[in-house]
Amino acid sequence: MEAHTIVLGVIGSDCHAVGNKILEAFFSDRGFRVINLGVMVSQDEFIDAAIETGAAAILVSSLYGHGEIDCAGFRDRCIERGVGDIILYVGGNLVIGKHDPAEVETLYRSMGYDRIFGPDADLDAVADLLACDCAAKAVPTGTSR
Amino acid sequence: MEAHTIVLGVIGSDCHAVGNKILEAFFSDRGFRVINLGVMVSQDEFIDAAIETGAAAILVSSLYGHGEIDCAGFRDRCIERGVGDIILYVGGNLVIGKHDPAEVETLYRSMGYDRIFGPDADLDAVADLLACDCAAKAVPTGTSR
Amino acid sequence: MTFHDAPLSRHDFTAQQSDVRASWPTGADVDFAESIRFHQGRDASLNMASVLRQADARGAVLIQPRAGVALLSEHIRLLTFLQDHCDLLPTTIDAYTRQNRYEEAQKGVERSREAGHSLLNGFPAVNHGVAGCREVVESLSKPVQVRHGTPDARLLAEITLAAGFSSYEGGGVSYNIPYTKDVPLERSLRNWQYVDRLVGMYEDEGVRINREPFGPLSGTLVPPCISHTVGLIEGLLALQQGVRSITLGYGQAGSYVQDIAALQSLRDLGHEFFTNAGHTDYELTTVFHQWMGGFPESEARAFGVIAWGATAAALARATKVIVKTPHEAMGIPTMEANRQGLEATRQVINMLSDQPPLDTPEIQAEADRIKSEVRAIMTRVAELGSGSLVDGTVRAFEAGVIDVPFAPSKHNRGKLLPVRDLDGAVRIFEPGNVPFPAEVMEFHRARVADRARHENRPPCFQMVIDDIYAVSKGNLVGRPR
Amino acid sequence: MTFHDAPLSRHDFTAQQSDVRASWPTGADVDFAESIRFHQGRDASLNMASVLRQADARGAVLIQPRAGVALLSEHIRLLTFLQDHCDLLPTTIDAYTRQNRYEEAQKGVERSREAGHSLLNGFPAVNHGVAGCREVVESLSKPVQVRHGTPDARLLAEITLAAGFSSYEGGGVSYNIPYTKDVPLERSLRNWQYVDRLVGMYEDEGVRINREPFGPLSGTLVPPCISHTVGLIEGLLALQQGVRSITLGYGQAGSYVQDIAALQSLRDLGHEFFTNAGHTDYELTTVFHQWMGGFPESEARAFGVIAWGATAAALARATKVIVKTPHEAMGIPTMEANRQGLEATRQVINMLSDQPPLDTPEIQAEADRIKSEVRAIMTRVAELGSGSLVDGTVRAFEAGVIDVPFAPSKHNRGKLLPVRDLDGAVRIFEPGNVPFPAEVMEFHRARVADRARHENRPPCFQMVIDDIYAVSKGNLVGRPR
Ligand code: B12
Ligand code: B12
Repeated sequence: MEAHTIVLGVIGSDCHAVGNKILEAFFSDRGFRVINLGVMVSQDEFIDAAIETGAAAILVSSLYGHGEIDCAGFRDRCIERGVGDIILYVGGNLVIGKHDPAEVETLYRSMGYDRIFGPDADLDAVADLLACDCAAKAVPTGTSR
Repeated sequence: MEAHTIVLGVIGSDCHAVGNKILEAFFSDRGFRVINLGVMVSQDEFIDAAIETGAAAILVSSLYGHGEIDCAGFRDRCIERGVGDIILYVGGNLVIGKHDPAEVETLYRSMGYDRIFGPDADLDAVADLLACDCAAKAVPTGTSR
Repeated sequence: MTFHDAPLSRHDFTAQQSDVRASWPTGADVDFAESIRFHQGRDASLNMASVLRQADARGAVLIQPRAGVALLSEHIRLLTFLQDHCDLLPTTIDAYTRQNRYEEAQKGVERSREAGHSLLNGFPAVNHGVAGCREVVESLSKPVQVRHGTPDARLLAEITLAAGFSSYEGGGVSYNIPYTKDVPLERSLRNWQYVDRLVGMYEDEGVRINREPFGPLSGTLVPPCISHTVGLIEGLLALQQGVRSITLGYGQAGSYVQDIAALQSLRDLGHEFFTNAGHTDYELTTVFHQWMGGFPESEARAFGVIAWGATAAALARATKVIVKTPHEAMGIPTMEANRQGLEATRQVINMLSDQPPLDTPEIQAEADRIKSEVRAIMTRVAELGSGSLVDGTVRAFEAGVIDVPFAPSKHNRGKLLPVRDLDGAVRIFEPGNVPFPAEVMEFHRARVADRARHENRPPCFQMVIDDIYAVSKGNLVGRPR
Repeated sequence: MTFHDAPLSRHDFTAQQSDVRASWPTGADVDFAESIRFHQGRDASLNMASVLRQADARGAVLIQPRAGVALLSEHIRLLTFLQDHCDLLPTTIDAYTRQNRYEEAQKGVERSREAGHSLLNGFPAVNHGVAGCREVVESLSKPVQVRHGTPDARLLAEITLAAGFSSYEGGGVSYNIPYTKDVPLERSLRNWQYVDRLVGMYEDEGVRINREPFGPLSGTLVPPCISHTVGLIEGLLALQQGVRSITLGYGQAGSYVQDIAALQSLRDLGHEFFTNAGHTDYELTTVFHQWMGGFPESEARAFGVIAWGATAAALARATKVIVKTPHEAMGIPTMEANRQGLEATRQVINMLSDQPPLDTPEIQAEADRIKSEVRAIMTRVAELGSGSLVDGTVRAFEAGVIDVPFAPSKHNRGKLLPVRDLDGAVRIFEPGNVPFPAEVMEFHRARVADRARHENRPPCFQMVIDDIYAVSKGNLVGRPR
């Protein structure tokens, strides 16, 4: 089976690099083809890379608290750019302050993210989900997500 | 002015001696005549001592959590024994667990204690109150408390 | 220095036993033979002595909470919750049971049932009887210890050990002097000989029950030499009755030099006195109690005190730590507060247990001083007892040779006064009749004088009071305002 | 080793200044003469340099939180609340301002106003301008510092110092390499020369502004020699521009031997390099950052980490400690969580500050090792710079002679790999091009090999990853599962 391509990066003005380096190592190890854009990545840079590499998914990180601002409108932008059905994951410390994860999930789901993870995400479980989601996407169906 | 006599002790099966020793030293220093019964004092022992010494007030300590059981009915017993109008103070860790001080106050007020103090009682303030209460009691009035 | 107190004879023991078991209805249910079978059928991981021995060999520092509530089902729920966060489990006994006031304990159980929450400050094990206690033990997957404060703990021991508890805290001094007002020392010592002999009988049947003298005593500025002496006496008395697993305890003073020295010297002295008394076949471990004096009310500050206790315990490699909670100043902790104390402690101990234990020349000097103090006191105890440790101990307390600060008991002289020095170590301000070696007393005096000079006041009782309040007010040394 | 980088000339400075002040409308409000008068009119207790100097003389350990929110009134409320619980105040700047993205910061302010709570991760000081910042400073009764992470911090400095802040964190390396992706090092170094010169101009007028290089860098397994080297470089660059009060920083590694050694050696090296470079008239203090890596999510465990940081800081007598909070793993702390971190820290520091600072032969050996590493790296920096510290630093990063682990910047080699040893100290697994002295590198290798043997796996990247997660998972060393 061919490896699924995923684009990885930390959005906005966010400099938190450690988790990003670990995610790169981890997903590569789990058999994904990882395009890592590092820190301080804009929405368009993510989308450019996804288009260029035919990626199945974009994994957005936001740690520093401005996620609510930086991540808004990402799905709409994907649609505008013609990759509206790309898989969008987001994870990290997604809002300012300590909040109920369920609230955070609702907020980001309303922005169009498919799956939302806190800083305690179990990466093995994430990789399993991602593999399934990518596989499902690879099977052409009549209905869109 | 003559020194007010007060009876001091730790009620029930309670062995906490440190606060009691400090209270003895403190109230003596503040000019009270202190009859200290130490730890593990029963209601009747308190009352016996108060009657014997003509004390104006009984200061009950309870630290170990059984206060709710040990302290109940003290005012009634004072009435039975003919010293119903003695000043009754109680202080310490008066219930099991960490509770709202206001609740504890209500509980002990309903048992007939005049003033109720937590473990953080400001002793200087207590001594001032006690002096006032004793003085007020010394002045015979028509109404009982 | 040898002591010849004999093990309780089978005859004496049996004579007492029937009275003891008859002193409350649940005593009738004790079945020694059945309980030996029960203990023998249990996994070694459920036996306190075994778990401590292994931890000691690995250099691990185990953690244990305090916990006990009135009702059986609640108590089981509490311990089941806590066992995921600790290594060793307690069952803390309520204060009526500690005074053998089982009727009042019963009333407490009933009122707690009505109130829907515990009105007792511990678990009334005697009232719940062997079957109830057995249910506790069988619900849990860690060793369980009885923690109390009972001068006459014979019935409690009969019932809880029969139920399957594998460790029993206390001793004839440490569960009398700080816990009672007027129980003669000789009586509590004799009653604890019974308990130790009972443990020895389990030992005779191949079941090892751990015994732990209560180290902190009054929890308030206790000089290490005092609590060490008491621990050694209770350890020796236990060994005399056939106990084989002993955990010597110490309550944190707050000075890291003193605390680490105290734990080191406690272990050294234990081996010294036990082997000198001819014992070879015993297991010695140590327990460090996080700060036993008044706590700050602020939970955040309490966490600071808890973590500092965990630090000292880890740097000294105590075998286990008894853990406080952020509710300490206020009342019996909720389950959740108890868990928090354990988690904070665990985090510190984990981070420290890979690191080297701490030792410095200052710590060695302090340990040497503690040892010379303890040897001096024990020598007097031996002289006073002329061969009997029980007699020696009773006379030592009468004479004030052993003197526990701030203890409520009439049988304690209460003339010794401790105070902190400039570095925060607990020193002797007024020695009373405790036979400190002259040069050591010189040292204490000089240290206290240093502090007095620094604070511009004579050494005085107010200084001691300030020290008593200091930790709860956010410091270690009680400086004048 | 001498460096001849010149102070920015008045001409160069002024030329930049007009552009800087014009880069956002609020820049126009800076009035240097007025601000000098303002600073001069203030009590010494409000000046960071003065308060640090006095603490250092007394051997006191001060505490400081991090805190900043989007809206002015909220920010003042926050700091007014915190000042009762700490000694020194911060104003943490939001991440848009750090990147000079003032439009986005403005949007953040507006959206925060609408939302009724802060959507920014700090206080956008440039947007609030001199008057807003002045209001902050005047509302408070403790010295206030600007804490940020800004490679081009010229306008922020102009505005905040004019407003009355008396301390400014950062430097051309420490606020570039860990905080950016692609800002050339030479550019940030030049921009920070401007900031330092500005501080020098305050100094020329008799107003002392404290400067603090950011010690922790990426906060993740940074070997002390790396962060010390960066601190010394930024200290020297600041002194060259006329700064006189310097606080060198260090982020806790977690090993007490290493942390105490690091703080000792940092102070010693500061004096060594500063006086060797001909500076005499300066004040040097130190700051210890509580654990800067990933925190445990459990608040109780976080308290454990916080208290352990406080312990190391107190035992090493850092001049100040930057305090974390029990919310660290989750998000910007509430006011209340911030207070809790401060209280726990204060309790530990108070209890420890009467006690002797810790020193052992192991600590001395570790400190000597750190010193020899730093001297080796600095010697290469000097060679590469042939007289210019700016050039030397730029070339050292190009060559990987200085290499910050886990930094996001392209201008950092990222070849050095750290890993913990068996005792928990951070060691060098892969040195990259950092010129470690041969015998020191031998030591690191041996220590890492020891651990690998002990864990039955080769030294590998997974070991490093395990170490990164370790503290957040409740340990120090990342053992294989
Ligand atoms: C030291 C201590 C002990 C020592 C006591 C030694 C001794 N003989 O004195 C030892 C270790 C023996 C001990 C035993 C027990 N303790 Co205890 N102990 C403490 C501790 C840590 C400090 C008490 C102390 O000395 N404080 C210093 C003095 C100066 O303060 P104080 O006692 O509070 O007294 C002051 C005030 O309360 C006030 N005050 C007191 N009385 C009065 C009266 C009046 C009228 C006024 C105005 C003021 C006033 O003024 C005093 C002077 O400032 C407290 C917790 C804490 N405070 O941090 C727990 C605590 C009191 N103990 C507690 C318990 C439960 C016990 C035990 C039952 C064991 C157990 N289950 O954990 C046994 C008691 C057995 C018995 N029969 O009583 C609980 C009580 C729980 C509750 N109320 O919900 C506490 C609160 C700990 C806890 N959070 O669980 N304890
Ligand atoms: C180290 C650190 C720093 C270092 C970063 C160095 C570097 N360049 O990497 C420094 C000191 C420079 C720093 C700076 C700042 N930081 Co910072 N930092 C941390 C800290 C302590 C650890 C981060 C870390 O490395 N963790 C270890 C890695 C392995 O975990 P991780 O980053 O969480 O990543 C994992 C998960 O989140 C998850 N994940 C992440 N993304 C994704 C995406 C997907 C799809 C999935 C499935 C999973 C996933 O998997 C990753 C791997 O396990 C955290 C708090 C914490 N976690 O304890 C704060 C924290 C992230 N920082 C914070 C802030 C605010 C800042 C600053 C703005 C300063 C400030 N105001 O305090 C600046 C940021 C400036 C900027 N431009 O970005 C806040 C964010 C607040 C919020 N969201 O409410 C935090 C939470 C601290 C706090 N409680 O205030 N920081």
